[in-house]
Amino acid sequence: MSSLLILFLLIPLAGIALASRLRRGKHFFLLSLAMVLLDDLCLLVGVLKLPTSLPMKTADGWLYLDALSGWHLLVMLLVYTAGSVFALDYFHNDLAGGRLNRATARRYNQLWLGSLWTMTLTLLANNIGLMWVGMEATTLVTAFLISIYATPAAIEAMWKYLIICSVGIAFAFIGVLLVTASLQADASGVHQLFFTELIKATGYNHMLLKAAFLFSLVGFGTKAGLAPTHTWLPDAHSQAPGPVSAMFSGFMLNAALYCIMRHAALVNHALASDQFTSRLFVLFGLLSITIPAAFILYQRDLKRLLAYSSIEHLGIITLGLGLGPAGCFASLLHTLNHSMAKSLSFFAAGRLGQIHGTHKIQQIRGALHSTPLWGVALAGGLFALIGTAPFSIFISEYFMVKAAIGRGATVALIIFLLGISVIFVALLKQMIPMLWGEGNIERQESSSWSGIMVVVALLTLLLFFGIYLPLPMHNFLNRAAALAGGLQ
Amino acid sequence: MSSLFWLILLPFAGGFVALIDGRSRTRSALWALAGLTGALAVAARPVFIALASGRSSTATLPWAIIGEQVQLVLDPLSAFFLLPVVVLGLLFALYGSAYMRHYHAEYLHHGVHWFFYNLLATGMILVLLARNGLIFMISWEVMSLAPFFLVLFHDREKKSRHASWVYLVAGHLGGMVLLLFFLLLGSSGHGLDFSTFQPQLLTPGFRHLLFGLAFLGFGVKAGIFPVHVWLPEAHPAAPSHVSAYMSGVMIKMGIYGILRSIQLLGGPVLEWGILLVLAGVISGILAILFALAQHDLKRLLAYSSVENIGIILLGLGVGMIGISLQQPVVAIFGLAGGLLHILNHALFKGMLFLGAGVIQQQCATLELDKLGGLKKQLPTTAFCFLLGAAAICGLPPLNGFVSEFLIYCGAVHGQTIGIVSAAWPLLLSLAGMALIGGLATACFVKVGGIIFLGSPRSQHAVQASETTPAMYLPMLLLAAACLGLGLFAPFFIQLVHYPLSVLLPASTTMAPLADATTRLKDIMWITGVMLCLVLLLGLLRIILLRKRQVAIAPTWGCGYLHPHPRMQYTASSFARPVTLFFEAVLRPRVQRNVSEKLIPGTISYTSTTPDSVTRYGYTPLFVGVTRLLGILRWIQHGRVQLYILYIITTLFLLLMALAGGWI
Amino acid sequence: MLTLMSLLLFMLVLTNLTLLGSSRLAFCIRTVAVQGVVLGLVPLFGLQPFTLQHGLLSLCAIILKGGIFPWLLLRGLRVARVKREVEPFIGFNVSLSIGFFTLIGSVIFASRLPLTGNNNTLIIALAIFTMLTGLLLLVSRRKALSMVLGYLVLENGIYCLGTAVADHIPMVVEFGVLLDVWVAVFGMGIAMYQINREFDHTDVDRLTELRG
Amino acid sequence: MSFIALILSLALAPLLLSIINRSKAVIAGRRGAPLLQPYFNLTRLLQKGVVYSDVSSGLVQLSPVVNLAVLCCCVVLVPLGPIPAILHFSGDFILLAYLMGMGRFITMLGALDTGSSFEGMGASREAFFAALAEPAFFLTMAGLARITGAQSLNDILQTINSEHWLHATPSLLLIAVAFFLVFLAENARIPIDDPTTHLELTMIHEVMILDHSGPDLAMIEYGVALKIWLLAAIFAALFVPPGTNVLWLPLFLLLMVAIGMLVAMVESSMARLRLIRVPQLLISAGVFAGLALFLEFVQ
Repeated sequence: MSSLLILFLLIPLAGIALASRLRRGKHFFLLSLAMVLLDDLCLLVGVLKLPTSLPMKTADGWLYLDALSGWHLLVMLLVYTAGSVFALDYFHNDLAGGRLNRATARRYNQLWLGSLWTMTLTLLANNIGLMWVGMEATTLVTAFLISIYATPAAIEAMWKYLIICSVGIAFAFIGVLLVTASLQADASGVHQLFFTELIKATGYNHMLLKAAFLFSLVGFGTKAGLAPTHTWLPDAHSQAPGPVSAMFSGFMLNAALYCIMRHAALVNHALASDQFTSRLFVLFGLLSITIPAAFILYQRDLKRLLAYSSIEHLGIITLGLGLGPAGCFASLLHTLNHSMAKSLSFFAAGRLGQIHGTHKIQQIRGALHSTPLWGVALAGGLFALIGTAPFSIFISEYFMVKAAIGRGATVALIIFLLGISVIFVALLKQMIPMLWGEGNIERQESSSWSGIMVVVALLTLLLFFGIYLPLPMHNFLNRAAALAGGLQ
Repeated sequence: MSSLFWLILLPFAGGFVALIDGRSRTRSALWALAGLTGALAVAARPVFIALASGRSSTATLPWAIIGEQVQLVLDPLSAFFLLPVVVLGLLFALYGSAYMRHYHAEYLHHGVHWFFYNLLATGMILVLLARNGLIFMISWEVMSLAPFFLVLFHDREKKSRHASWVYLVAGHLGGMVLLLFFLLLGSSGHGLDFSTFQPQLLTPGFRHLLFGLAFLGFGVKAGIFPVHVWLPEAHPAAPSHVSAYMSGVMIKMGIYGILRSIQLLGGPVLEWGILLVLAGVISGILAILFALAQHDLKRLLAYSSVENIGIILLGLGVGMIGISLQQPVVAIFGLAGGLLHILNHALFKGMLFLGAGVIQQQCATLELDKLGGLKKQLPTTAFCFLLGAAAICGLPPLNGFVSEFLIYCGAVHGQTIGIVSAAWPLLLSLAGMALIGGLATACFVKVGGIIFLGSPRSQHAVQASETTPAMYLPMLLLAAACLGLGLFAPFFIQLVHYPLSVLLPASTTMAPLADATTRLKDIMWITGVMLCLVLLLGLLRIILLRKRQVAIAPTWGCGYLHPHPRMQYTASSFARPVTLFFEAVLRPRVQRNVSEKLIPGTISYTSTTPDSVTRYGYTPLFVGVTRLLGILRWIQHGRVQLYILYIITTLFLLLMALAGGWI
Repeated sequence: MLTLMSLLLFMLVLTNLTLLGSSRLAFCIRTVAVQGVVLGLVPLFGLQPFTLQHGLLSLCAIILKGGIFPWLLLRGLRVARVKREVEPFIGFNVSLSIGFFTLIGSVIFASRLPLTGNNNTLIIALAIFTMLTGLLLLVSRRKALSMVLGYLVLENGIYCLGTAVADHIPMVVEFGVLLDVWVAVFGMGIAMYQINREFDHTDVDRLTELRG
Repeated sequence: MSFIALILSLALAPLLLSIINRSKAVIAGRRGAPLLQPYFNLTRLLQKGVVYSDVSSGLVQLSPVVNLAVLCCCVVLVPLGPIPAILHFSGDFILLAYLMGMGRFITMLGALDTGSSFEGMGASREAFFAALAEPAFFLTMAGLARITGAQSLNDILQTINSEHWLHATPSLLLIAVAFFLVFLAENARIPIDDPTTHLELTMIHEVMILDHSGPDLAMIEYGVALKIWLLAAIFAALFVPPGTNVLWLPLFLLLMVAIGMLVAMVESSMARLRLIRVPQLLISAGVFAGLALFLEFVQ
């Protein structure tokens, strides 16, 4: 069964290889969709067995899947599936209009599958260094997804993304080095720097381990878009094509955060207390919740608006990691909810951008009248993002508050509530004129099946998890949360 | 499956089908109506049982939502609040089905409207049935979200877009406070089930804090001064039946919440009662003053809703004081008055809003000074509206008087008992209600007189004409209800018997309720006599005037020969003495244009009175926060080198902190 | 052997200071190449007993950093036809003096580090110094190219640190790292090329369209 | 017994009015109209026809009827000195106040019905001053309830006795003053309003009924008389000894006459206040009553 993990890595590669064989533009997209669906299939086969068969190891321990990475794998495949389906709708016109020629289409899909591959590697890597390699690789692959349409702005965004994230990730590597360095000479049982070994190992040099965590926190944090190292994020998100931006905030950020979780678990276990990491998580979480508020208030570009809201939500997730097991539970749930809501919003933003020819909030008016489907999608996504019930984000935020109260983190709770309140007010103010009022373009009735399917599916999921949390999922999340906490 | 589930399911289903079938104006409305009718049919029995025998019906969802067991309970208190939700919900929807034909159908437009209308009903029902903090909060949020879309029905007008924003911001922030309240309360016991809360474990200070949170959170929904600001925005923007539903029924959910939270916190404390009284007096007086100063009918009605919430709070406050001092008479009279006023306000305020809707459609405006003389064109509406006006001023023999009378009695009784600590708030409520009543009379004489009496001030007002039965039938029914509740109060007061017993400590005697009944009987006689006298004198008058000349002449204008409708007393001039006297609070914006020339040209004087709280409270606050956060924006200046510097600095600082042993 | 080692380290310092001080891009590229070679050699004459894998790794490193990167970058320089000047925000003398002080600082810092089990604090000191130099280049230079160089120097520093502190890093990871660095530089090269095409300049600090 | 009192009130009400006018005339050094003048006026008015304004829509006819009916009901609630009221229950003075409120409400609507700005103006002022008078009235009543411990108008007025006057002299005095002010305001007497002139733009009550005529006017005038009689009866009852001994009745009636003279004296000794000052008067009435209650609490 655990050979399945290798499949996860093989399928995208196969896709990349196949892509060079195809001829027609649309086929590339169908191909990557097929590959992602295959992945889903593997996951489902795994999922059916998940509770029993996890954790599973393979390739003499190099690949490893436990509840935590399994959960992230689930989220990732959800985002990629949605993204691949939506891509059919999004690029349809560009393919027809010739704005997207065959070579570019091929490149796009190869990169898309490539990014899938690198992220899968990050999630499955049991080796602390290999995980880093995977993470760095995501940067390099996705960078070219941003500039698939080589507009000046896109290139600028890509350049900044590339430089900032590379530097950040480089710091993360110092973190990796310091972890190994912090192992005393007598550290037994560590041969290959596997997490499974490191977590068991004893006799760390605590000072160095803490330093290591600081490096990986800042390093991966840069990639995860934690303030104040989030600076690349709005640029990249606003310039990338719709599906890509969705994938960026839908999962890539979470992947980076996942790496931090792993390190944190290590540190917590070694220090036998989560106090050290909790403080840092709360600090960065609150920073990332408050700083975007300013930008959302003044934002003039829809996709940048969404990007800042991603920073905010990553902040919420980080905050949760600092609030003990209950908090970790809330964070992981929030990861899923945010990924769904944000993908939906970015899809809508992408299409609305195409239809209106701009992402300027000023020039998108009355979307619900002019483009009902995408208007509804944007409305649903944004209402979910600002945390109104019965959308699922309300639930995860509820768990967050509960965790904060349980932990007695009053100050953090107050700042958190103030932050999300400001963002609620600002975002609502921004969205109302975009969705309601007189539409500024003539009405567009036609919308493709893929578009409708994605919107309906995501909205349904958001509402479903808003009022119902299946018990198996609940237990699974609890296991994952325990792993993220690192203290058994 | 228990009837309570159907009670939730049917209205929602109706709305959902309406949404799907939303292209047709008629069918979508019918679906919604069907759903609500179903709800009414299902609700009838349990509600009757709860109110007549005090037995509460229960239902438990077989599966757990988000780890919380879903238990639905319809106890007398919930039943009492459920009554208007289902009955008036249906009536207003009936009115709405006719009202909405006015607007051409867009893509699913009407379907969306009816979907959210029914969703609002469903949300309120769930709020009343929920017995678990989380479930309560979810349904509360749903209930707050639905009207947002209803207010946006005229979304092409900037006004309603702004209104909806204000509304949802208020609603959501309030909801956040409530979430905090429930979770803090839950942290005392284990779990969020109402049954598992353990208020007795809390320190008094913490209980005060919790009640403060609840009062704030629910107060926003109820529209208590100074967190009332969403009402005067949202009510004018929404379609009339929605305004009626919101102002008549939805804001009462805030009151329900306050009552429920007091119950959850283990009974009231004297301070809470005093707080309620103070809030009531302030809301009542200030709101009615602002109402007097308004020129837009629906905006005025919105303020008057705030005023009535104030009266309700007064009643409940008096009751709470009574409970906390073991004064059953004060307690029962106060609470009974408060609860009855909830019902009464739902009736007459609903009717007034429906009337406003008719006027809006017939005259295409709600500017008081553009209306006038409508009594001739809209006899039915005029009758209902004036009746409602009398009722809302609490004048006998109408229902408004009954509830206010009970509250007065409670307060007066409080004067005769020796306890000083209770006496002064009760005295305050006494004087406050008197002043509120007087000002309300002034306000609604102004409204009724300017709109329906005199001669028309605009062309539209001349051409107005009565509309379809579907629109005035609900109004007539409500009018009948107002009169009936007023005349036969001794019987209707039994409605509050069991709801009271939910709120009162178990040991309390219900004797005072019987006392109240006897008093109301006496009142019934007198009002009966009064009606007979009216008939007799009317008859006498007719007899006297038989075969005498009855001349019709122009109104005597002090010798001025060419009177003109524009010369009539306007709404603003009617309210002038009051607004002048309370200028310090109202701060009206005045544009006057008086030419000092020998032969004066056109002279104009207009005054508008925007909400002082918004003007001097919230707007500056929001602007301030925005400015403050604006400073942060320099972070994102676009220079990549500095971005990298951020990373380095962050890391450096953290390492320093580590070296310094701070983390 | 140690003498040779110290020679290498001396060259490392020298290259860093040169980078801080020199104004010609092409020259900087070559200097970085030299640095790459030097760092490639360090492990061989350094700490661990010589194994085939280490040899292979160093070989790759040397080829990559000493051969391919300079070639790529010089080509980029030619294609882009950018002005051959570095155009720093911070003047050369200042950068040099900063570099000097960082050197001292890092030596002191390294001597304080609680690194147990290995006695090569000097290498660590120089590793830190190299990293700091790289960062200094990153934040203080205008041209896209010089930022790439800064990134490379940073990587070199980290590589050096790795050789010094981490003795259990598996080969696979080492190669993975090298691969990543390679792809990164390659990507940056392409990015530079595109920037040059779209903006007809490679002044990074003039890329401020996206803000707020 | 009580029914006799009812008849008595209904019959004698206009007389009090004429006593006031007569004594005013005497003070002014005129002979004044005969005491039965109001009855003559009423009968004459009842025999006349009516004139309506062409804009009026029926309320102008309705309002006098309702107003009179309401005031007649009030008579039922008020004891005539020693003779108890026909119907009394705890808190009946609330009903009294609100019945009067009803009368006022309908009168104001009737005034607005003619569409004349004079009536409108009168209504607006009436509304405002009434709103300020209400709290004063309720505070006085609460004060009396506090002092006597009774809660119905009848009990209050019949229990109040020399003990109370001895123990709570200051507060009772304050209450009496406050009530007298309310009395003046409610009946539209100087210094709040001037019942004698019609055409001044400064009128309140009189200007509201400009367009009424014939039987309507008769009902209104009679209503005015009833109102003044009722409030005077309440005021007088503060000073008569307690109990239901009918022998006190003459004394009580004398007291009524005295009150009428008092009003006359006030009216001829001072001029109407400027409208701006009226609210101050009413508020001070409320303050007096509040002060009285405060005194009661501190004891």
